[in-house]
Amino acid sequence: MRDVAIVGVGHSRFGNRYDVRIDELAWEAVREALKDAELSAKDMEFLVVGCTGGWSAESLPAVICSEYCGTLPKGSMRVEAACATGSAAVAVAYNLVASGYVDLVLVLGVEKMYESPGPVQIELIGRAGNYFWEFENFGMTFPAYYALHATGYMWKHGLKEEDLAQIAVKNHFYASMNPKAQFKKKIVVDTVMGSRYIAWPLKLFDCCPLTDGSAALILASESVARKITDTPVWISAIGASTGTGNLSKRDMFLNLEYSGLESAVEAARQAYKRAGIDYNNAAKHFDVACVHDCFTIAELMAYEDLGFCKRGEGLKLIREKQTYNGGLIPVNIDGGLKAKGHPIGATGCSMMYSLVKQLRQEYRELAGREAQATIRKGRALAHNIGGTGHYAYVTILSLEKPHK
Amino acid sequence: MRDVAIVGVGHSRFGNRYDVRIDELAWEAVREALKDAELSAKDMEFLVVGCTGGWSAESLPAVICSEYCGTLPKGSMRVEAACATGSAAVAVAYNLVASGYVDLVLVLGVEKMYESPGPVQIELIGRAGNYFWEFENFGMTFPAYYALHATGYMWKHGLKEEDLAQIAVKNHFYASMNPKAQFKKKIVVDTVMGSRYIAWPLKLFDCCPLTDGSAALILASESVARKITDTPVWISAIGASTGTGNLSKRDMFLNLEYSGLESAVEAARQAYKRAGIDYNNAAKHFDVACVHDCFTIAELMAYEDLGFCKRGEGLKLIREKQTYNGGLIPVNIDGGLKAKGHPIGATGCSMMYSLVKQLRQEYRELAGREAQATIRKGRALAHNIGGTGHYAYVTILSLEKPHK
Amino acid sequence: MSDLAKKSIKEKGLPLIEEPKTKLPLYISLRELSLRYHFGTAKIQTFFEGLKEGKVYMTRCRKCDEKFFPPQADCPKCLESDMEWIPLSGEGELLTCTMITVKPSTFAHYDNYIVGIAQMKEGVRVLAWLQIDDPRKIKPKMKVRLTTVRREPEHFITYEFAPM
Amino acid sequence: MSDLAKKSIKEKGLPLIEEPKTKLPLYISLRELSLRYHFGTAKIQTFFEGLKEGKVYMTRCRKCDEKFFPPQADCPKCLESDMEWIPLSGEGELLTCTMITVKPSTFAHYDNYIVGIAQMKEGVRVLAWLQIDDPRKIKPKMKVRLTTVRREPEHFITYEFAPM
Ligand SMILES: [Zn+2]
Ligand SMILES: [Zn+2]
Repeated sequence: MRDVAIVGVGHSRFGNRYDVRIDELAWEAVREALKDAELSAKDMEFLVVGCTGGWSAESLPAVICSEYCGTLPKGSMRVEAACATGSAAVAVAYNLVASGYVDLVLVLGVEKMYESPGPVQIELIGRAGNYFWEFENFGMTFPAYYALHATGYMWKHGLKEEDLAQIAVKNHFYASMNPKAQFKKKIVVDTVMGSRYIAWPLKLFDCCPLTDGSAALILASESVARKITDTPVWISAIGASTGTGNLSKRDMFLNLEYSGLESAVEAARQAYKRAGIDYNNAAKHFDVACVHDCFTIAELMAYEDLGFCKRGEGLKLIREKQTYNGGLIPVNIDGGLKAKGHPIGATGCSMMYSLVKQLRQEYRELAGREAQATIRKGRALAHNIGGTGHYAYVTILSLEKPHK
Repeated sequence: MRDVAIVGVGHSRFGNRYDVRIDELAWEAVREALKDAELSAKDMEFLVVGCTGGWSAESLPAVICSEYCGTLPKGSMRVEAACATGSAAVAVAYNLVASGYVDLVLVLGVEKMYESPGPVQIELIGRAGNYFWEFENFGMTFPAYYALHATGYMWKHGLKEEDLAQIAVKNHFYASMNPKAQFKKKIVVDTVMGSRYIAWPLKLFDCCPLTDGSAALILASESVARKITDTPVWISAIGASTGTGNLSKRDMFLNLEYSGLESAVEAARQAYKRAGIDYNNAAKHFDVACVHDCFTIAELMAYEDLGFCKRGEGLKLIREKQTYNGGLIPVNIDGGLKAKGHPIGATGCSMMYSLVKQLRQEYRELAGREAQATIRKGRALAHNIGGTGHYAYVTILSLEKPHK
Repeated sequence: MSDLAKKSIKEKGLPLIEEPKTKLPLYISLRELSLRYHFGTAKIQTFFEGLKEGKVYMTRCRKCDEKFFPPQADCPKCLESDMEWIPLSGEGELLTCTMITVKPSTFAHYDNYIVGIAQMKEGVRVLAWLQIDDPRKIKPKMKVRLTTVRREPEHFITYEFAPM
Repeated sequence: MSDLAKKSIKEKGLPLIEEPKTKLPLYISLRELSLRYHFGTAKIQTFFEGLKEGKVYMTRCRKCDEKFFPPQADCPKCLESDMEWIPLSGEGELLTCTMITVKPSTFAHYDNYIVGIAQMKEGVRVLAWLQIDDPRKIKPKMKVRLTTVRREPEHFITYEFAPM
């Protein structure tokens, strides 16, 4: 297995991007990544596009973006793993390089959600479970799927709505420093508690927004990476797992004293095994993490699924502010999906963008000193979930080359 | 780069499959592939699903099919490259194994088009060009895109509608022997010539049908393949290329004495280079080929794009029946998209299914002696196009291990 | 064609509006696409026949004993398709629930609804609406009964939980 | 809810119909989804302003001279976004065409239409409808003129070819 490094990263501004079409939005991230790596579009040997679509008109986004970004006639494809689409695209690109098939791959995560009205976006996301047995007759929504987990957690571990609010407060705090983020205002617990219910017990401020955005990464083989940059960020390991379409079939979530996502645990275990990391002491191995906080409850579950703490002790991490910068492990100090925004197919790539900037210690230039993690271990983690654990991808980035 | 072999194949019956839902349809192919390889679903380490969707309700088909087919909790993703989706899924799986990431990957191509009415399917396919500049105001359809190529070819090389009809006659002839095919009746030139225009100069019988279907492949690393089978079919090389979203930007098609798909030429050149095959004499290297005949004109262009003959001489191959079994190179002797059917995301995998059966000399058991190619060179080719050359994937299969 | 687009064409010749918040120009597509799916139910037709008789069926693999709800006709565990159809007794225990207040557009005409997952006596779990007069009465592990009901205003048959 | 589903619920309690050809049972979804997209045009707004004045614009990169139709605001070749907007003269040569007789459902209300691609004098190519009284008059490389027109019955402005 050849080693693979990220040698260029780019990121659009996230938000309601009525000012651009999907290809123009893609270009913002691709242009920045090309400039970062000092490469041209013609240097790319393959383009992997993460895009979920449905809300946007272009049904061949990989083609439309290939053309606009100038990578033609190189090969391309679109990859989808619901909200983990960006990480799945990275996994594809990683293996295209690791295998020796090509040396330079452009990964683009892009989503233009605001080509449809908000209610249509909400309906489309709600349909992304098991359509026939969950949506057609029971009208599940995406917040509702996570609300089922929140209720389960409350019933088992005495979780309070105020605890969840703390997660939102943290992520808005960091988003306020991130110039690429959708939300720029800090909030307090009362902001969350006073917001209306979307799917009880989750309220508006427990939920990530609907977002347009793009993020791009350039992946290179070792020999090529060495020519491009002095600070390659290596992909150390990837873990991937799939959960049942039907939430009612999730054994661990429903049977045990447990409220996590089984697929996330499996993906983390895979990635840790590949990287030689002890699951039970995982937080100590990372300088910073981006976890999938599409809802506040999702971030809480991630702490436990990733082995940052024991089952039921995620609450403690929140209450003690251990996931702020300077704590046990800084989590989502770029604002997370919750406040940076969640353009479905771009989110995984956006996580990698933040982590690469953090590991290179360039994040301070982007967002200020307070949001730059201290880099001691040279390792960072991205935890990207599709649906409600329908997909789970865990990616470990490292300043140290994986294979000696 | 590790060598990768196909060690199991399965295929559903193609057609209007109102009798099954998408997961049940997927299972037909997966079950057959597992039986073929004498493996269980739990042995699979990753599931790559090729599915284009839009016409079917399940928006996370990879998850729904993972669950139904029993591959959970293994990692999965969905891959899309329009009508080349199946081949793109194979390319992803190939690299997952070639890199050393995993040893056994299940590739599933599946499409359930008849969950929407025919006119909706037609509209959705028509939108898969450049939506804003080709569909919104000009109402392009998929036959219309290929009709632009047919007209171009007629104007340059004196192609006649009767010539195209010959291709339909050949492919229906072979479909009549294939028990998995959608159409079972042989036709004659007059059947085609008497059918109504869909997009002039293409008529109903120049067009492939709308189809439900699935096909599955199991890919394995060399060491694992040796344990499973005595007749591994190796993936010798893959070429991939992307064309412009806008047909009006295709330089070669529109500027030169040329009517092919630039991306197909590029993909073929890449694959041939990797496999050490001379482009100008390509037909001699293969025992059999499946090419992308979504329309009769597409098969004609494929002959030239693949280097089976010179530019403008594809006509001669047709008129001399050189692509029947026993000719210069047997093409689409499984019926092709044209008559076997074209379940968008399954087509690439279906091509590989036919070619693996051919190379193993098992195709005769399926479809009879007349449809079994003579295997002398031990090499076969799949040419799978997405859109109108928006994507091109060329895959070469071989009985000989690629790396000595 | 939406009224907004129509009005804009009349005024400016193009379906181009000003996005209300940002004042940015937006081109409104004139090509509205309606998607209404249909599903082949042949392999699980017993389930729907059951609904008409007031029964909710699960399946059990006769070869390997694997149980399925939602019911399915094929068993990926043993590769066989020999299923026994078993009607659920209806006795269950509530494992989790939520009340949906922001609804998909195709559910906007219903009152806010509660969705729960319950563990059924037969070993499978079921997701369905829970009918309860006061949500504050919902308790962890409360006993619920699964029955077939008519959903109004469409009046179609489906299944639902109610407190025991 | 489609009439078919409604009728079936009334008769059988479920939106389950018999597929006409195969007689297989089909469950008709009650959740119809309507998709109508809108596009931000801010970066190419000049194009739409041009349409209103009877002009069809292309763009040209001021730095590297690359020409674009459809017009775009960014140049992937030199990574700059400094574009000159150039109105097309309208003179072109037909490279290929087709007549569409099986139309998408959102185009069903138009007569059969001819779509062509022409090489324009300025070096770009354009895809658009070709208005011609008799399709038999179409000849390879025939001269065509690109102009803005009103598309009926919607009466919106677009562009079209006509023989010169
Ligand atoms: Zn069984
Ligand atoms: Zn330029």
